[in-house]
Amino acid sequence: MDASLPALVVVVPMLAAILTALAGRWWRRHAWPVALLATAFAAAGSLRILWRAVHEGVVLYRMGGWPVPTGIPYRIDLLNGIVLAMVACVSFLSVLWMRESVKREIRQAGQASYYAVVLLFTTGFLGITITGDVFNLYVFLEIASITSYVLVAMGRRREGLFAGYQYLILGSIGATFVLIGIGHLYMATGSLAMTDIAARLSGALVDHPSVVHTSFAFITVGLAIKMALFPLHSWQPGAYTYAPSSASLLMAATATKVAAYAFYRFAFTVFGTHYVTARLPQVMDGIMVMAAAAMVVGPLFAVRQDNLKRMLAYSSVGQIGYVVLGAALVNASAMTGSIAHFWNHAASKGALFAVVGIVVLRSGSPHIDNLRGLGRRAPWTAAAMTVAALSLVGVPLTGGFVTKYYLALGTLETGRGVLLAFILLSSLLTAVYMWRCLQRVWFADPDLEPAVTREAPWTMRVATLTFGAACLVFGVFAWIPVDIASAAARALLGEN
Amino acid sequence: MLEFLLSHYNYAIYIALMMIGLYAILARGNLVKKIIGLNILQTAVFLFYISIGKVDRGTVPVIWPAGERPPGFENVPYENPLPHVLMLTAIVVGVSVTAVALALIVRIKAAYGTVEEDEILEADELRDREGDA
Amino acid sequence: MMRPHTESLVVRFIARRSVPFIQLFALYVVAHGEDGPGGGFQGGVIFASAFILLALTEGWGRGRSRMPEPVSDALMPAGALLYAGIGLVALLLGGGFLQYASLAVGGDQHAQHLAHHFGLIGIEVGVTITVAGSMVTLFFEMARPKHFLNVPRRRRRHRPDPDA
Amino acid sequence: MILLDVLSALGLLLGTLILIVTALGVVRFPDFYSRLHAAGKGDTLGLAFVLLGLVATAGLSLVSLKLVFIVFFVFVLNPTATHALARGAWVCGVRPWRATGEPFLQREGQMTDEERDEVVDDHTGGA
Repeated sequence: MDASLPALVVVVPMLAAILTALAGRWWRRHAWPVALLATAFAAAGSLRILWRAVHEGVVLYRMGGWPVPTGIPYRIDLLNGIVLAMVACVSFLSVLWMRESVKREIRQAGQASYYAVVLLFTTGFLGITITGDVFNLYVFLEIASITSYVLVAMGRRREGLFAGYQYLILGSIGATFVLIGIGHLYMATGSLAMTDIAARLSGALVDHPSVVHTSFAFITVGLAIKMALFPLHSWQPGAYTYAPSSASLLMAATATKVAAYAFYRFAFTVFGTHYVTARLPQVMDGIMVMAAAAMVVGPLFAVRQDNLKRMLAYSSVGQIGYVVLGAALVNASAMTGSIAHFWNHAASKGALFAVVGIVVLRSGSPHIDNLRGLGRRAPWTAAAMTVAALSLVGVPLTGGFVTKYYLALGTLETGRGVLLAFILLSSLLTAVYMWRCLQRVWFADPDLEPAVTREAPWTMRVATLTFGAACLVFGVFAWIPVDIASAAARALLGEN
Repeated sequence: MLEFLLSHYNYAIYIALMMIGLYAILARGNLVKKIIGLNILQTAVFLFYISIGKVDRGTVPVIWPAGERPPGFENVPYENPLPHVLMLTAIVVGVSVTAVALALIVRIKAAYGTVEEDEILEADELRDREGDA
Repeated sequence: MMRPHTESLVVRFIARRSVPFIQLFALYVVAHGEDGPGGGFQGGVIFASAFILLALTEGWGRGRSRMPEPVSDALMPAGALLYAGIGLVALLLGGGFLQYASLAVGGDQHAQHLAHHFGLIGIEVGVTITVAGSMVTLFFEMARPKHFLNVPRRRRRHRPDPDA
Repeated sequence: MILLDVLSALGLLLGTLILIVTALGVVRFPDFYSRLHAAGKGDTLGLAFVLLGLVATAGLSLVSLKLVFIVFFVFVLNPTATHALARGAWVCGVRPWRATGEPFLQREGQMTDEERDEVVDDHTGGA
């Protein structure tokens, strides 16, 4: 059982998705418990795998028992483990959260299929994270993408249909680019297993350097679309705004960051640190500029939004900049900050979207004025929101501060102090739009009747508070994520 | 230069197809035509993969039982079957994406009454303005 | 509403007679998938095309009645279940996921070889069922005529006069 | 043996010739019906000749049996499909081309333009 856990973590949600799709027609009400159990298993299993990765270094599993270059290996090191645990735990909390929201937002006949799609979505992202085979990664990337198009389009407003379509077009172009890149990689090295490619790449670089460069270019651009890096982010605000609240929560907390993980994996494991630093320093500089621009432009757009979902979507555009910046700097401290941000951003954005979902459930619209008086009528929800907002801004004792501290350290160590200004400006702008929310939550005119009149149902409250508590835990007990993240960063960079 | 192009014509074709596909996606306002462009783009990738699996004078990658190799096939190399298998998967993925896209278009047509991008955007803008008022 | 049965007797006769041949050919393609061109995906598509042909010639409703919605809806996950189930059983019997040989617990090498074959064929059948179900669903959902039910024959829809 | 080779070569040549003529017809004929006429007839016969030529090469074997099956099905199904297409076009009101350019008015069994609009709307789930 323990040995085949890597396979089970992916297979169990997939099997649950099939079962909900099959039986959901007759036993509609059992879809939620099945989804909850499956994601709980995935969460527990992925934490166990992370535990093993921390102690053993690398957890390896061979699909169908085939040896590595022939078959598909599942390979989990610290970086995988972190992202895997993030995806699985967020999925579990989201499914826990979404019961009431789905009842309200999805038509009754579609609810079972909705849970099936959510489970497949989870399967896709778990698969991207866990696999050690580049083509398998592409297949899971497409599973995850197709399910997210469907999730976006399942919203109640017709704008969701078109947002889903636009996401589909851009997402498919991105995935196709990744596929082309993988093709060039296969052409240059003749292998698909990540470690195998890495071993053969130095030879390929001597024989066909241009093929390898083309491959890197295609994969980088493809994944940049998938992770909504600044100039390529146009699909994201529409998709997050018009998706059902539960889908927004799930996607905002996982989707783009898993694409960012795939970029880490390709850049540092497959192509190798030496390749990106010695052969392509300008490219990494370019990515750094994009990340820095994203950090400022995302919040800049977010400040002007009155629709909370759209505001948080633009905020995500900014936050992915933090995740990518660490990779672009190729520095252990900065990368520690970025890898820790996988967890910190999942916690804070998860909490914020959970709160917005509660506001939508209780008041019917995600307009910012519906937050008025939330602090009086729903103190627990408001507290979670406050902690998450502080973490997003980067106040000490919250997770966001840890990220920004290590990123700042990294910029200074690499002699790029200018970036510090970008980090500070980004935090300032984040503080502005988060203050717009918090001011309405706590300091609204007491004469106005609040749009949200009572607390959320307990399932929602538990999940929201867990997200909020995670923001605090990662800030107060900062050594837990930082130790793992810095070990992962040093392993990626080949420093020990 | 010409010799290089002639010996690498498969790449030229795949790049041309890719550009046609991307152009169709970007320049066409009709949602269905965009999907056709996407399919052309994907087909370009299939062609690319299959062409890199081609071995000069290669034969079918079939393991013959010992001593049963047909005459003329004793010492020939065989084609690399792996890219074909990968493309089988990619084709299935492409079909799924197309299916989802067409399903979305059917719903869009029902909701907006049109499949032209500019008309949809116009309708959305109109509704936004009415919502503000 | 269009007149439901515009197809001529010839077309309907030929289409109905060719359905069993198409289905037989689909099974042939599936069975060949293990050691030749063919396989579950292709077989599934061919199998589904038989139902699509019926719908094209006999009208949407009579085509759908041969493969009712609950059936095709159940077929899609059922095939996937067969696939994942075989993989999971192999895993629970002590092998890896999809390691078919471990389906023959305690068997000799010959039994393992056989188990490998049967596992592979089982997977192919699962793929066939899923693909056939998906294709049929896709066609019938896309081609569903508006107001399919309860529309009198040759009803003229009221259209407001644009000049009025 | 030589006779079979000659037969096969003849079949292949004749078949490809007919297929080329078919392609030419599809490109050059003026309207739907005449193009269908070229495609339906030429395709069936050309394909049959090519396949029969291949049968002559393969001799008495399983491959030949399969080829004969294909010829049989092509002979039955191609005309049926052509018939269905032509009839569908006629019912939907596609008017044949006239060299003199005089209009071909609606005939019995054809839809009027309004009826055709309705059908199109029904199939696209129109507004």
